[in-house]
Amino acid sequence: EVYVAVASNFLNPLKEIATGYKQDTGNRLILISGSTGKLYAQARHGAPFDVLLAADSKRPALLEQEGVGVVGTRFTYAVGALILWSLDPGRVKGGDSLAQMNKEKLAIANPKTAPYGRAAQQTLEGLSLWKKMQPFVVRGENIAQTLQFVATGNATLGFIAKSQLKDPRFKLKGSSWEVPIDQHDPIFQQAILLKPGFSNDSAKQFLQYLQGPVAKKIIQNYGYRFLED
Amino acid sequence: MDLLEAKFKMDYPGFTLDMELNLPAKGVTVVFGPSGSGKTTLLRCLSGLDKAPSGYMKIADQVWQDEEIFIPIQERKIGLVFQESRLFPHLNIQENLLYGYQRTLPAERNLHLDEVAQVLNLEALLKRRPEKLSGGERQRVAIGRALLTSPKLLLMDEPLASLDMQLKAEIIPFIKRIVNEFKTPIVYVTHSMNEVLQLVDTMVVLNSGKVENIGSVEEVFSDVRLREVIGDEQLGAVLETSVLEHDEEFGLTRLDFMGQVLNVPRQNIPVGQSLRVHIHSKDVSLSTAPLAGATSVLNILKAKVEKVGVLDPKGYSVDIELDAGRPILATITRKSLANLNLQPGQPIYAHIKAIKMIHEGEGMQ
Amino acid sequence: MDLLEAKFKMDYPGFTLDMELNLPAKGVTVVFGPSGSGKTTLLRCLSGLDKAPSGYMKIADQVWQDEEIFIPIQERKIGLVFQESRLFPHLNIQENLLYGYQRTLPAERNLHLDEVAQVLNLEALLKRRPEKLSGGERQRVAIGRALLTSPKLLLMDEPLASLDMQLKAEIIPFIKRIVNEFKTPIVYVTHSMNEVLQLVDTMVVLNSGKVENIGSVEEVFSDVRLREVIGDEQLGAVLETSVLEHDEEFGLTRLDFMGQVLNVPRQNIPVGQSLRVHIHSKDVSLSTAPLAGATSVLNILKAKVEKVGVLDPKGYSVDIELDAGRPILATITRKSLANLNLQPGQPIYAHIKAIKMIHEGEGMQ
Amino acid sequence: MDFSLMDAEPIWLSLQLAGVTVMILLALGTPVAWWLAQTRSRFRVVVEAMVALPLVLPPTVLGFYLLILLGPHGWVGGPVKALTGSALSFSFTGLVCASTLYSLPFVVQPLHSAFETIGKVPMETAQSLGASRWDAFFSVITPLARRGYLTAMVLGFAHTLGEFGVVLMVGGNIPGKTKVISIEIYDRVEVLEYTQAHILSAGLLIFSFLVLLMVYSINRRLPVQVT
Amino acid sequence: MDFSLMDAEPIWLSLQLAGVTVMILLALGTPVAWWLAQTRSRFRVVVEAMVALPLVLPPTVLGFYLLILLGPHGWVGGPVKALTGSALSFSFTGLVCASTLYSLPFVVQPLHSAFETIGKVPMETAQSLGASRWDAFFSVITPLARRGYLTAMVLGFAHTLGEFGVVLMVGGNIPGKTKVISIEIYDRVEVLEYTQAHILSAGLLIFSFLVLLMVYSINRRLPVQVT
Ligand SMILES: Nc1ncnc2c1ncn2[C@@H]1O[C@H](COP(=O)(O)OP(=O)(O)OP(=O)(O)O)[C@@H](O)[C@H]1O
Ligand SMILES: Nc1ncnc2c1ncn2[C@@H]1O[C@H](COP(=O)(O)OP(=O)(O)OP(=O)(O)O)[C@@H](O)[C@H]1O
Ligand SMILES: [Mg+2]
Ligand SMILES: [Mg+2]
Repeated sequence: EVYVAVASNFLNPLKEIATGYKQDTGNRLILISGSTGKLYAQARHGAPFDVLLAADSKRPALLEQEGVGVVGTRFTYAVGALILWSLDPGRVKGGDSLAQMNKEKLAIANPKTAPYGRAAQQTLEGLSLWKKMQPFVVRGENIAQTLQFVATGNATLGFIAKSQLKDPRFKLKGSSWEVPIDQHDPIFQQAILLKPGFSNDSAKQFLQYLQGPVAKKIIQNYGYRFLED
Repeated sequence: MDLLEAKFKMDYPGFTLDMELNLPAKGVTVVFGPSGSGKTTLLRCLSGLDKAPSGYMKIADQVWQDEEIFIPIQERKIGLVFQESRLFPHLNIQENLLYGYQRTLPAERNLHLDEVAQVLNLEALLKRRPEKLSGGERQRVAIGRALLTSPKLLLMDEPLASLDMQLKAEIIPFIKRIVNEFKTPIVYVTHSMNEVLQLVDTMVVLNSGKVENIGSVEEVFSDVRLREVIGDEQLGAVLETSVLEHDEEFGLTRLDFMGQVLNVPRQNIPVGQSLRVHIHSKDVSLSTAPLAGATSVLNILKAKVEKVGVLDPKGYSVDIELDAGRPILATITRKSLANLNLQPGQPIYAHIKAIKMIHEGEGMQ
Repeated sequence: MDLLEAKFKMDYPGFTLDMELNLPAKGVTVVFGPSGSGKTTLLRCLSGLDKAPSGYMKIADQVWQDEEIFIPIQERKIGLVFQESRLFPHLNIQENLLYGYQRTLPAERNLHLDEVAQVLNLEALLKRRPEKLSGGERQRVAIGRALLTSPKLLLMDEPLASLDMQLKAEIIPFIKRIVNEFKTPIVYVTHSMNEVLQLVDTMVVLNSGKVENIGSVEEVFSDVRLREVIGDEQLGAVLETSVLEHDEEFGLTRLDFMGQVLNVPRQNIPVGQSLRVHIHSKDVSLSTAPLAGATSVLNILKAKVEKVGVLDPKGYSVDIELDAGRPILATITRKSLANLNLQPGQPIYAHIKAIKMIHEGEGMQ
Repeated sequence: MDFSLMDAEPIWLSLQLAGVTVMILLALGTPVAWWLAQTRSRFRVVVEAMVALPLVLPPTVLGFYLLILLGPHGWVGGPVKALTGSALSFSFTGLVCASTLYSLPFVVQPLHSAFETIGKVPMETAQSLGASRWDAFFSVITPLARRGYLTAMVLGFAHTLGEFGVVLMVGGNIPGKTKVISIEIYDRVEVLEYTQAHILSAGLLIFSFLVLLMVYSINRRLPVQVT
Repeated sequence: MDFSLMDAEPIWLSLQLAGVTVMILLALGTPVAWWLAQTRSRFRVVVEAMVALPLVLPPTVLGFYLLILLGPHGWVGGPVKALTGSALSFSFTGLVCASTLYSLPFVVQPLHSAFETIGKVPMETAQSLGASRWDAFFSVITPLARRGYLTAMVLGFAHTLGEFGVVLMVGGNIPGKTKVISIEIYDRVEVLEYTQAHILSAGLLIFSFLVLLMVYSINRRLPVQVT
C-alpha cells in the first residue's frame, strides 16, 4: 500500500492511474486529496504520506529543503495549462472576450494560494486587463471552486485548468480559449517521495510508474503537458 | 345594582369545577373553602388566565366571556394577587411595584407608590431585589403591585396568609378603604376566619369544586349546617350595631343594637357610625333571671327562645336559636339545657360573654 | 436534659440577626415574630443552609458549628419545611415524598409513605406533578417530604399557613405524635396563635433580628409586656389540667385544676390524662359573691387578688393578676374595677367565661 | 505601513458581517424560538429538527448549495436579480444570508431553551398587570432570558467570525467586499506565510477575548439570579 | 454495489466521531459549566471568555495549530508519542481531541446557561433532604437542566458531524481512519461529482433529520415544565 497525498486538481487523473497501477502491479494506492498548502503542512507535521503530488513546485522544493522530502526524488509529473471558459457557447472567442465584461463575474483561483490563480493573474496582466478586471474578479479557494463558480452560473467566465475541461466525468460544454503557454509562468506540478515512503519500495515503484508510458498517456488525456514539451 | 355573573366548568383529571355565581359587584366577596376546593381555579377563570370552555362571565353590564367574546386578561383591568408572590426577579421592589402602575392611564390611577409603600411597610426595601426579601415582605410587594394598577376588580388569593397580626391589622383597613373609597369590588380567597369577618360582605363557600353556600355574612354564619366548613368556634351571630355613646370615665363604648345596649371596651369610632360585631354561639349563655351581685359581665340581652336545636344523641351541646330582633345563636351544654327547661316563645336572658368587634386591628390572630 | 445551644450573627444590608439561644432539645419550640424579624434566617442558620460567620451551634452534645467544625446540611439529619413548598418539578408527588425517604437508612425510617400520604390527604395525588397541585396541596407535600426523612431535628417555616382549619386539625395531632412518639425536637415558625397554643413547649419571640423573650408558654403568655407581639386577645393563662371524669349524661368533662373543678364540653380523652387549657384574660370576669339564679356559666374559680395592674390614663381596661394556685390574668373594664373595689389579697370569684381546650382539632381558625 | 492597511479591511468586514448577522439572527431567532417554546403544534418537533440541520452539512457543501440558491439562476437569487439587477452571490448581502442560515441553530436553540425554562408564569403575571403580550415579552421575558441571549450572541458572533467555508464559497473572496478575516488568515496559512497568520490569529484571538471578557463582565455585574 | 460499500465507511466514522465527541464533551463540559455557574471567582469571566475562543479562528487555521500541537513534535503530541509510540495527529484519537476542543463552546454555553437559570434552590432543597452534592446533582440538577443538555447534545453532535476544516487538517483525510462523511462530500463537490454529493448530502440530512426528530419527540413526551 502506498499513501499518496494528491492536490485536488489531479485527483481524477490519479484515480485512473491507480486503477491501471493496481492491475499492473497488484499494489493499492490510498489517495488523500487536499489543497497543496494543507498537504504540505500535514506532511511537515508527521502525516503518514509516502508520496506527495503537489499542484506546484514550490512546496515540494520546500519539503526537500526541510528534510521531509527525500532529496533527489522530486520531479515534474505534469505541466498545467490554463483555459478561459464560459458555459455560454458563444461567449468565449479569444483573449479579447474579456474586454466586454458587463456586470458579469470573472472567476479565478486565488493567485496567492493556487498556481492556476497566479497564472490567470499573469495572463490578465499580459493583456493589460488586470486593473480593469478587478471589479469583476471573484476568487475561488482553489481551482475546483473556481470551476464551480462558473459551472453554477454565478460567474460568466473563469480561468480554469485544462485538465478540468478535459475531465471525462465533468462533461463540460460551452466555449473556451486556451491561454498560450507563454502568457504566464509555467505551472509545474511536482511529485516528491516523502520520508515515510523512503522504506516503502512500492512508493518508489509508484513514482517510477507515474513517469511511465501508461500514466503519461492518461495525464496527457487530461490536457496536461510535460516538461519535455 | 351591579352584578358579577359567572358560570364556569373546568375539567381536570380528578377534579371538576362546576359553578354558577351571581354576586353583587361591590364590596368584598370572600371565597372560602378547604384546600383543593377550587378557589384558585375560580380566580383564574374570573381573571381570564384560564378560559373555561363555554363559560360565561359578566360584570356590571360588561360581558367578559361568552360563546363569542373573550376579553384577554390584560384588557380586563383587574388586579390579581397570586397565592405565590410571583415577583419579577429582574426588577427591584420599586420597579415591581410600579410595573402595573406605569401601564395604567394616569387619569385612572387612584393610588400612588408612596402611600402603598408606607401602608405595606415597604419603604426601606424599595431598592432591594425580590430574592433578598422575607416571605411576608414578598407577599406585601405582590399586594402593592396589584393595588397600584388601580383595578376595576381586585382578585386576591390568600394575600395575607404569611403575615403577622400587626401587619394584617394595618393592611385590612387599607383594603377596606379601597372598597369604600374607590368602589373596587374584591373577590378575596382566605382560610382565615378573622379576615373573613373583617372584610366580608358576601360569602361564597366552596367544596369540591361546587358552591356550597352563598349569601350575606349573617346568613352564612348562622347556618348551623355549615358548622363543619366554618368551624365550630365561629358559628354565631354577626350583628350590625351603631355607636351610641362613649363613656370616657370607664373607657366603654355603648352600642345600640335594635334598641338594646351593648357595652364594649372604648372603641375609637365616632358616635353614630356602624360597627359590626360577632357573637360566637359558644359565648352566649342563658339564664331565666337577671344576675344578682356585682359582675363584670355587662351585656345581657333580652330575647325569646325561637327554636331548640335537635340534641344529637352523641353530642354534648345543643344550639338554641334566639330572637332578639335579629337571630342570635347560643350553644349550651346538655346540663344547662336540663337546668333551663326551655320552651319556644319563652323570654330569656342571653348573657353575652364575649363580643368580637370586627374592625381595624381588632381580633386578628 | 438535651439542649440546643446556638449563637448566630448574620449581617445583611439593613438587617442584622444577632441572637443566642439556649433551648431544650425536645418538644416544640415555636419561633414567633413579625414579618421580617429573622425567623427564616434563623432556621437557615440552624439548618446549615447559611453559615453565620463565627457562629456556634450544638445540639444534644453534638457540635454542628463552631470555629472549626461545620457539619454540612445533608449530614445533619434534619427535616426542613421551607416557607415556599419547593417541590421538585421533575418528580411526581410520590417521588417527591420519597426523595428524602430513600436517602434515609431503612433502620432509621420511622414513618412510611402510606401513613404520611393518608394523614396529609395526599393519596389521590401521588401520581400527579407538582405544577398541577393547589397551593395547599403543595405545602402538604413539602411537609410530608420532610417528615419522611425521619429527621433528628425538624425545622418548619410556617408549614400550615395556607391550609384550612380542618386540615390543620388533622395535621397538628400528627406533628404532636412525631414529637411524642419519636422524640423529634421541632423548631416551628408560625404567625398563627392557634398553632402556637396547640404545639408550643418553648416559645421564642423575635423582633428585628433579636430575641425578645424566650421561655415556657405559661411565662410568655402571661407576660403583660408582650401584649403587642402576642396580641391583645391571646394574653392570659395557659393552665395544665388533668381529666377528672366524664359526665356522660350532660356531655361534660370535668377537669382538675389544682383541686378545683372546671367543666368543659365532653372531651374524648381518657380520665387521668393531662389537657392544656387557655383562658384569655378577657374571658375572665370577677365577682365578689357567687352568682344566684340558674346560669350556663359553669366555671367559677376561687382565687385571690394578687396585683391590680396600672391603669393607663388613656386605657379603658386593666389587668388583674390573680392567684388560683397558678397565676391567672383577668382583664376587666374601668367600670368593673370601680364596682369591685379590689384590694390585693382579697378573695374573689373568677368567672371563666370561655375555656379553650388546646388539643387536637379544637380551637383552630 | 502598508501591511496594516491591507489587513484592516478584512477585519472590519468580518466585524460588520458578524454584527449584522447576529442582529438579524436575534430578530429572526427570537420569534422562531418563542413559537417553538409556546406552541403545542405537531409541527414543533419538525421545525425544531430542521433548525439544527444547517450544521450537519460541511460548510463548503452548504456554501455550494447556497451558491446555487443565491446565484443568478437560483430560486432566491433569480428573483432578486430580476428585481435589483444583481444576484446575491458574491455580495455582502449574500454573505449575510449565508451566515444567517448557517448560524441560525446557535441562536434559536439557546433562546428556545431559555424561553422554555422561563415557563408561562412571568407572562401571565405581566399580563395580569395590564401588559400586552408584546410589552410583557420585552419587559419581562427578554430580561429573564438574558443568559439565553448572551449564549446566542456569543455563539452566533464567534461562529460567524470564524466561519469561512460557507463565506468563501458564497462570497468569492473579493477584497473589500467579501474577503473577511477568516479567509485572510486561511490564505496566509495556505501560502506558508505563517508569521503573518500567527499575528492575525493572535490579534483575532486577543480582540475576541477582550470583547468576550467585556461582555461577560457586564453580564456578571448585572443581577444574576433568575429563578 | 461497490459504491455503497465505499461510502459506508466515512458515514460510520462520522457517527463514531460525533458520538464519542459528544460523550466526552458532556463529561468535560458538565464540570466546567457547573463551576462557571457556581463560582464567585474573578477568573470566571476569563474562563467564560476562553471557552468561546475556539470558535473565532477559522476551522482550518485552528486545525493547523492543533496539527502542530498534536503532532509528533507538539506539546501534546510529543509526550503522547513518547508514551504510546505514535502522535495524535492523523489518528481517530486526534480527531476526537480536535472536535472536542472545537465543539466545546456548544456544550459548555448551554449547560452553563441552564445551571445558572436553575439557581441554588433545588440544590439546597435536595441537600436538606439528605442528598450529597453528587447525588443532588444527578438526581435533581441534571434532570432540571434537561433542555440545556438537549441543546448541548444537538449542537455538539451536528457540529461535529458537519465540521470538516479542523478534521481535514488534523486527520489528514485518510480513508477508513480519518476520512469522515463531511470530507467525503466535500471531495465529491471538489471534483464535480455532484450527483454523488447530492445523494450523500441528502442522505446525511435525512438521517440527521430523523435522529433529531426522534430526539425532540422523546423530549417532548417527557414532562415539559421546569419552572
Ligand atoms: N439575602 C438578603 N439580603 C439582604 N437582606 C435580606 C436577605 N435575606 C433576608 N433579608 C432581610 O432580613 C430580614 C429577615 O428576613 P427573614 O426571611 O428571616 O424574615 P422572616 O422573619 O422569616 O419574615 P417572614 O415572616 O416575612 O417570612 C428581612 O428584613 C429581609 O428583608
Ligand atoms: N393543572 C391541573 N391539572 C390537574 N389538576 C389540577 C390542576 N390545577 C389544579 N388542579 C386540582 O384542582 C383542584 C383545585 O385546585 P385549586 O388550586 O383551585 O385549589 P384551591 O382551592 O386554591 O386550594 P388551596 O387552598 O390549597 O390553594 C385541586 O385538587 C388540584 O389538585
Ligand atoms: Mg389556591
Ligand atoms: Mg420567613
